[in-house]
Amino acid sequence: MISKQLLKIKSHLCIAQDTFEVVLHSPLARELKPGQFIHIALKHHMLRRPVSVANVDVGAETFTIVFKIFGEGTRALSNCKAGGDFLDAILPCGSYYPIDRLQLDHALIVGGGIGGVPPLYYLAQSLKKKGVQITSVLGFQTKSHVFYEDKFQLLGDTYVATNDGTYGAKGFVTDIITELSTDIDYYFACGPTAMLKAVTDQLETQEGYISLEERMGCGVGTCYACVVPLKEDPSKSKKICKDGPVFYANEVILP
Amino acid sequence: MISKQLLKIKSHLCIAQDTFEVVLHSPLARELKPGQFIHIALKHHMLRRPVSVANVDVGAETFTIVFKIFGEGTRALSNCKAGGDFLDAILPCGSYYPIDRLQLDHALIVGGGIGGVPPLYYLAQSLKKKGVQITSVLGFQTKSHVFYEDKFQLLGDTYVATNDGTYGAKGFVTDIITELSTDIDYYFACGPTAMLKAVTDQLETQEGYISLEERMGCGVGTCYACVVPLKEDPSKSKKICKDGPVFYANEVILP
Amino acid sequence: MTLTTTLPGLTLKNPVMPASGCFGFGKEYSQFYDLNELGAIIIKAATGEARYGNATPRVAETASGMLNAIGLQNPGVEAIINEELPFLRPFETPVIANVAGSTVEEYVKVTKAFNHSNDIHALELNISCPNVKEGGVQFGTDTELAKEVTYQVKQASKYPVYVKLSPNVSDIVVMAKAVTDAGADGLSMINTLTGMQINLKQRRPIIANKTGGLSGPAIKPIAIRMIYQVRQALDIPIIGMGGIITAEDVVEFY
Amino acid sequence: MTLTTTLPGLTLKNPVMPASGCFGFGKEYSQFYDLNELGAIIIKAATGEARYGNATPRVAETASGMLNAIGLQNPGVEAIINEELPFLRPFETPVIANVAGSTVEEYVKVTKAFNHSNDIHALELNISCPNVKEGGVQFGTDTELAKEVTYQVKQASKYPVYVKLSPNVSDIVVMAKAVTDAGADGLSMINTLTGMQINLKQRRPIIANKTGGLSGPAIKPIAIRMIYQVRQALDIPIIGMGGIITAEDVVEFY
Ligand SMILES: Cc1cc2nc3c(=O)[nH]c(=O)nc-3n(C[C@H](O)[C@H](O)[C@H](O)COP(=O)(O)OP(=O)(O)OC[C@H]3O[C@@H](n4cnc5c(N)ncnc54)[C@H](O)[C@@H]3O)c2cc1C
Ligand SMILES: Cc1cc2nc3c(=O)[nH]c(=O)nc-3n(C[C@H](O)[C@H](O)[C@H](O)COP(=O)(O)OP(=O)(O)OC[C@H]3O[C@@H](n4cnc5c(N)ncnc54)[C@H](O)[C@@H]3O)c2cc1C
Ligand SMILES: Cc1cc2nc3c(=O)[nH]c(=O)nc-3n(C[C@H](O)[C@H](O)[C@H](O)COP(=O)(O)O)c2cc1C
Ligand SMILES: Cc1cc2nc3c(=O)[nH]c(=O)nc-3n(C[C@H](O)[C@H](O)[C@H](O)COP(=O)(O)O)c2cc1C
Ligand code: FES
Ligand code: FES
Repeated sequence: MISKQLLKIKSHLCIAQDTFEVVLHSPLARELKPGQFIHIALKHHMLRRPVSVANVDVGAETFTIVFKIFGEGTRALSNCKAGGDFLDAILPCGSYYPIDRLQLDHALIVGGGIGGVPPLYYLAQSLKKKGVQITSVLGFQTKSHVFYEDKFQLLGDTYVATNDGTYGAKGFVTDIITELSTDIDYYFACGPTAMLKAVTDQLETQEGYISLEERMGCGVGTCYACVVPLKEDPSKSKKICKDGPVFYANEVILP
Repeated sequence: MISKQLLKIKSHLCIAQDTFEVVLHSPLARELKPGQFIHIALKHHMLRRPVSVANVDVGAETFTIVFKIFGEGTRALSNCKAGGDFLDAILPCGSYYPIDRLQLDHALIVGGGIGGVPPLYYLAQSLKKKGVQITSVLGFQTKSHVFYEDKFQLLGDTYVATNDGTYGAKGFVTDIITELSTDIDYYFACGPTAMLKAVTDQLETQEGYISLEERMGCGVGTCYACVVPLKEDPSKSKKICKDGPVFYANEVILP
Repeated sequence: MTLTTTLPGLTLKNPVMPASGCFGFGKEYSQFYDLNELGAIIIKAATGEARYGNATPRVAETASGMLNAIGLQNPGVEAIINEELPFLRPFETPVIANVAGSTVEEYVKVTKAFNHSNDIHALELNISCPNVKEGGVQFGTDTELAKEVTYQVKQASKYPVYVKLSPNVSDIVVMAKAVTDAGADGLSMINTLTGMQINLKQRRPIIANKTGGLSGPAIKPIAIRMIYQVRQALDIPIIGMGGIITAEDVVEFY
Repeated sequence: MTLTTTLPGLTLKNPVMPASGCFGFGKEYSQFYDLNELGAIIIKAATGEARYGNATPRVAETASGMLNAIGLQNPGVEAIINEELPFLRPFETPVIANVAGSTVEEYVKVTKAFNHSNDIHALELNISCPNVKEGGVQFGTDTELAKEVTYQVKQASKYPVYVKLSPNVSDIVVMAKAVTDAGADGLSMINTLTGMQINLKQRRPIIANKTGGLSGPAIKPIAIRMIYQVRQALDIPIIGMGGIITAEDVVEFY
C-alpha cells in the first residue's frame, strides 16, 4: 500500500559528474520492487520529483536512489544532507518488472543514462538472485557520466557505449545490441524515449518490458498528467505513474 | 554611499524568546549611524526585510543586529548560521539620529519592544561616548521578551515596563515617563506606532526624534511604498526608508 | 468551535475539500488518509463521452505554482456513475460532481445523467476549463454563454448547482451576477489562470497544449481578491479555492 | 552576439530595462551600478499634477510575488521634467516616460508636457494601473476607452508611444489590436494583476487600498502566455515584463 513518509537520509554520495547516490531508510523498503519509483517533495517546489529505486537492502530497511542534477529540484535534492535531513516521499509508486511471472533463463538489460541505469541495477540484482543469466548494455553521453558499470559487471556481461566515444564503444546501445549474438528470453529497457523507440524497433520480435518517463503531477494516478496511449486503441491510455512506469513493450505508443 | 553587499555572519545568538543577536562583518560598519537600518534579502522572498543597526564595532569592522521571529522572513533569518552563511543586504539605509548637531546634556531614550530597543542601544552607546547623560525607559510585552536591560543599565538609569507586569513596572513606558522628574534636553523614541503616538503626545513640549516603521519595497527611495504625511502639509510626504526612519518628532503625522 | 458548514444541498463536517481534478475520483488518496475526514469531495470533470485529453507533457512547474493542461480527460459520465462513484458510497463525505462539456447540450446531458445517480450531492458547473479547444473557458468568459449554460443546467438538475468561475475575465462581479441571475445556487472560485512556460533548451512551450492553467500559491492573491469582490456585491455561497495549502490559507478565504 | 535592440524611437545597447515604478527616476539605483549598463530606463508614472497616492501599507509579500498599491504617487509631470529628468542627462541610456492620468485630457496634458522635454525618447502609456480609483485600469480593460486614449496621446505626442497593457482582461489580443489600430507604436506587457492578501491577525486586507497589483515570478506564466498570444496575432514591437529576475527569464520572453 502506497503512503507518504519522512525518510531518513542514511548516506549521500557523489558518484559521477553531478550524479548522486543516496541511501534512505524506510520500513517500506522490503516492498519496493524493481522498476518502481518514489515521488519526492521538495521545499519551495509545487511538484514532487519522481526518482527510481536503484537498490534495496531488506535487512537494513534501506533503499538507494541515484539521480543527476538536471534542474532546480534535483539540485535541491543534491544539497540534502545525511544525518539531519529527512525526505518527504510517496512510496512505493507505480508498476514493476514482473519477473516473478516470467519464464526466464537469459535477460538482456538495456539502460540509457541517469533515467535508465538506476532502476535496471535493482532489476539486475533481483534477476541474479533468481539465477537468471544477465547481459547488460548501458549507454551514456560521455565518459564523465558513466556510473555503476562495475556493479553491473559483477552480475553478468556488461557493455558500455558513449555517444562521443570517450568511453567504451562509440555510439548507441543499439549499435552494441546489433553485435550481440546471445539468445535472450526477455529484454528490459529503460532510458530516454528516443532510445526506447530504437530498442523496441530493433527487438521487435523479442518479448520485453520498458519503463517510461513523463512529467508528473500527483504521481499516484489522480490527475491524468502522465498518460500514454495504447497500441490496441490509441483513444485509450494508461497512466505512467500508476499503471506504469513499466509497460509491456508492445502495449504503448511511445511519444 | 549605499550599496549591496554579502555580509559574513560572525556570530548568531538567541538572547531572549525568539530573539536573536547576529554580528555581521562589513567594511562599511564604520559608516553605520544610530537609527539606520540594513535591508536584508532572503531566498524565496520577494521583499527585503528592514532591520536596525543595534551596535557597531569599528575596529572589528562588524556590527550587530537584533531581531525577533515575527513571520516567515525573520524565521528564515533566525536559521542562518555563523561561519558558512552570508547575508545579502543593502546598507546603510535611511536617516539617523542627528546627535552631532544637537546641544545635549541629558537625553531620554524611550524604546518599545523588538522594533524599538535595538536601534536605541546603538544610539545610547554613541551618546555615552559624547558624555551625554542618559535615562532609558524600555517597554516590553512580557518578561520573556525583555532583553538588553543590563546593557542599558551600564549606560545610565534604566527603567523597564512590561504590559502584563511580569517584570519591572506594570504598564506602558508612558506610565514610567510620568514618574520621571529629570530634566531632559531631547528625547529619542522608537517602537510601535501606538507607543510613539502616546510618547509624542506626552512629551509634546519637548524636542525629540522618533523612528518609524512601515512595510517597505525597495528600501532606498524609488518605489514610494513607505511614505508618511507631513504635519505642515499633509498632501506632501516623506519616505521612511530614505528620508526616515528617523524624523523630528513634530515633522510627521503618525498613521 | 464547530467547523460544520452548511451550503445548499450540502452539510459539511468541515469546510475543507479537494478541488476538482486534484483528487481523481477518490480511490488513490483513500490509501493515504480516511476520506471521511474531508468536508466534501469534488470529483474530476465529467463529460458526455470519454475524453482522451491533450498530448503530454501536461504539467509544468512555475514559481509557487504549476501549469496543467489535462484537457478534461475522463471516462465519460456513464462510466463515472457506474464505475467510479460506487467506491465513494461507504464514506460519509458528500460528493460534488464536476460537469463539463463543449456545448450546452453536452452540459445538459451530463447533468441529466447525474440525476440518475444517488451517489452525489451537488453539481459544480465547470465553465472555466482553459485547456480545451471548444467550450470550457469560452463559457466562462462570455457572460451570455455563461448565463445560458447555467440556466439550462439548473433547469435540468435535481441537485444544487455551483458554478465554477474563470478568473480570466475583466470583471468577475459581472460574471458572478450573470450566473447568479441564471439560477446558480452557489459559486466556486477560482479555476486556473491561463499561463505558459517555455522550455529554454528547446525554445518552445513546455506543455504540449502550449498554454495551461496556472494554480497554486502564486494565484492565491488573485483568488482572494475576486472572492472579496464577489462577496461585497452578492449574497451567495462561495466555495473558495486557489492556492490553498495550509490551514492559514483556509482562514484567509473566509 | 550583439544585444543591440532597435525599437521605434529607441536604440538599446541591450534589451534590459527596469519596469516603471521599480526604479523611481534613477537617482537611487545610480549608487548601486552604472545606469549606462541598462538598455533603457522607464521612469515612474507622471500625472498632470502631483499625487499623494494611497494610504500605507502599500506593499505586501505573496508567494513568489508582491502586491503594491502605490496609487501613482509622483511629483507631477512638470516637476519630473524640471527636477528629475536632468539627473539622467549625462547617461547614454534612453529614457521612457510613463504617462498616467484619470481622464483622457490629463493623459494628453502629460503627453504635451513631455513634448517640451528633450530628456526622454519614448512614452509608455500607462492605461493599466489597478491602484487608482478612477482612470488607470478602466482605460486598460475597456477597449473603447483604451482606443480613445491611445489615439489622443499618439496625436499629441512627438515621441513614439508604447501602450502598457493590463492583464486583467478576458482577451488580451482584442485589447492589443484595439490600441494598435489606434496608433500605438509598440506595446509593453504586462502590468500587474489585481490581487489581495489578508492579514490573518487583523482579519483585514494587508494593503490599505485593500487590493494591489500582483507582480513578480508568480505572474510570469501569465505574462508569457499573453505576450505569446499577441505575438501570434500582431506584428508590433513588445517590451516584455512580469517576473523577470534572471537572465533565463529574459530569454523566456523572446
Ligand atoms: C518514473 C521516473 C523515474 C525516474 N527516475 C530517475 C532516477 O532514478 N534518477 C534520475 O536522476 N532521474 C530520474 N527521473 C527523472 C527525474 O524525475 C527528473 O530529472 C527530475 O524530475 C527533474 O527535476 P528538476 O527539478 O531537476 O528539473 P526541472 O526541469 O527544473 O523540473 C521541472 C519539472 O519538470 C519535471 N521533469 C523534468 N524532467 C523530467 C523527467 N525526465 N521526467 C519526469 N519529470 C521531469 C520535474 O519533475 C518538474 O516537475 C525519473 C523520472 C520518472 C518519471
Ligand atoms: C526601519 C525598520 C527597522 C526595523 N528594525 C528591526 C529590528 O531591529 N529588529 C526587528 O526584529 N525588527 C525590526 N523591524 C521590523 C522587521 O522589519 C519586521 O519584523 C520584519 O520585516 C517581519 O518580516 P517577516 O517576514 O518575519 O514577517 P511577515 O509578516 O511574514 O512579513 C511580510 C512582509 O511584511 C513586512 N513587515 C512585517 N512587519 C513589518 C514591520 N514591523 N515593519 C516593516 N515591515 C514589516 C515584511 O518586511 C515583509 O515584506 C524594523 C522595521 C523597519 C521598517
Ligand atoms: C491537475 C489539475 C486538474 C484539474 N482539473 C480540473 C477539472 O477537471 N475541473 C475543474 O473544474 N477544475 C480542474 N482543475 C482546477 C482546480 O479544481 C482548481 O480550481 C485550481 O487548480 C485552483 O486551485 P488550487 O490552486 O488549489 O489548485 C484542475 C487543476 C489541476 C491542478
Ligand atoms: C512598486 C511598484 C510600482 C509600480 N508603479 C508603476 C507605475 O508607476 N507605472 C506603471 O506603468 N507600472 C508600474 N508598476 C508595474 C511594473 O512596471 C510592471 O509592469 C509590473 O510590476 C510587472 O513586472 P515585474 O513582475 O517585473 O515587477 C509598478 C510595480 C511595482 C512593483
Ligand atoms: S502524475 Fe497524476 S495521474 Fe500520473
Ligand atoms: S521602500 Fe521604496 S520608497 Fe521606501
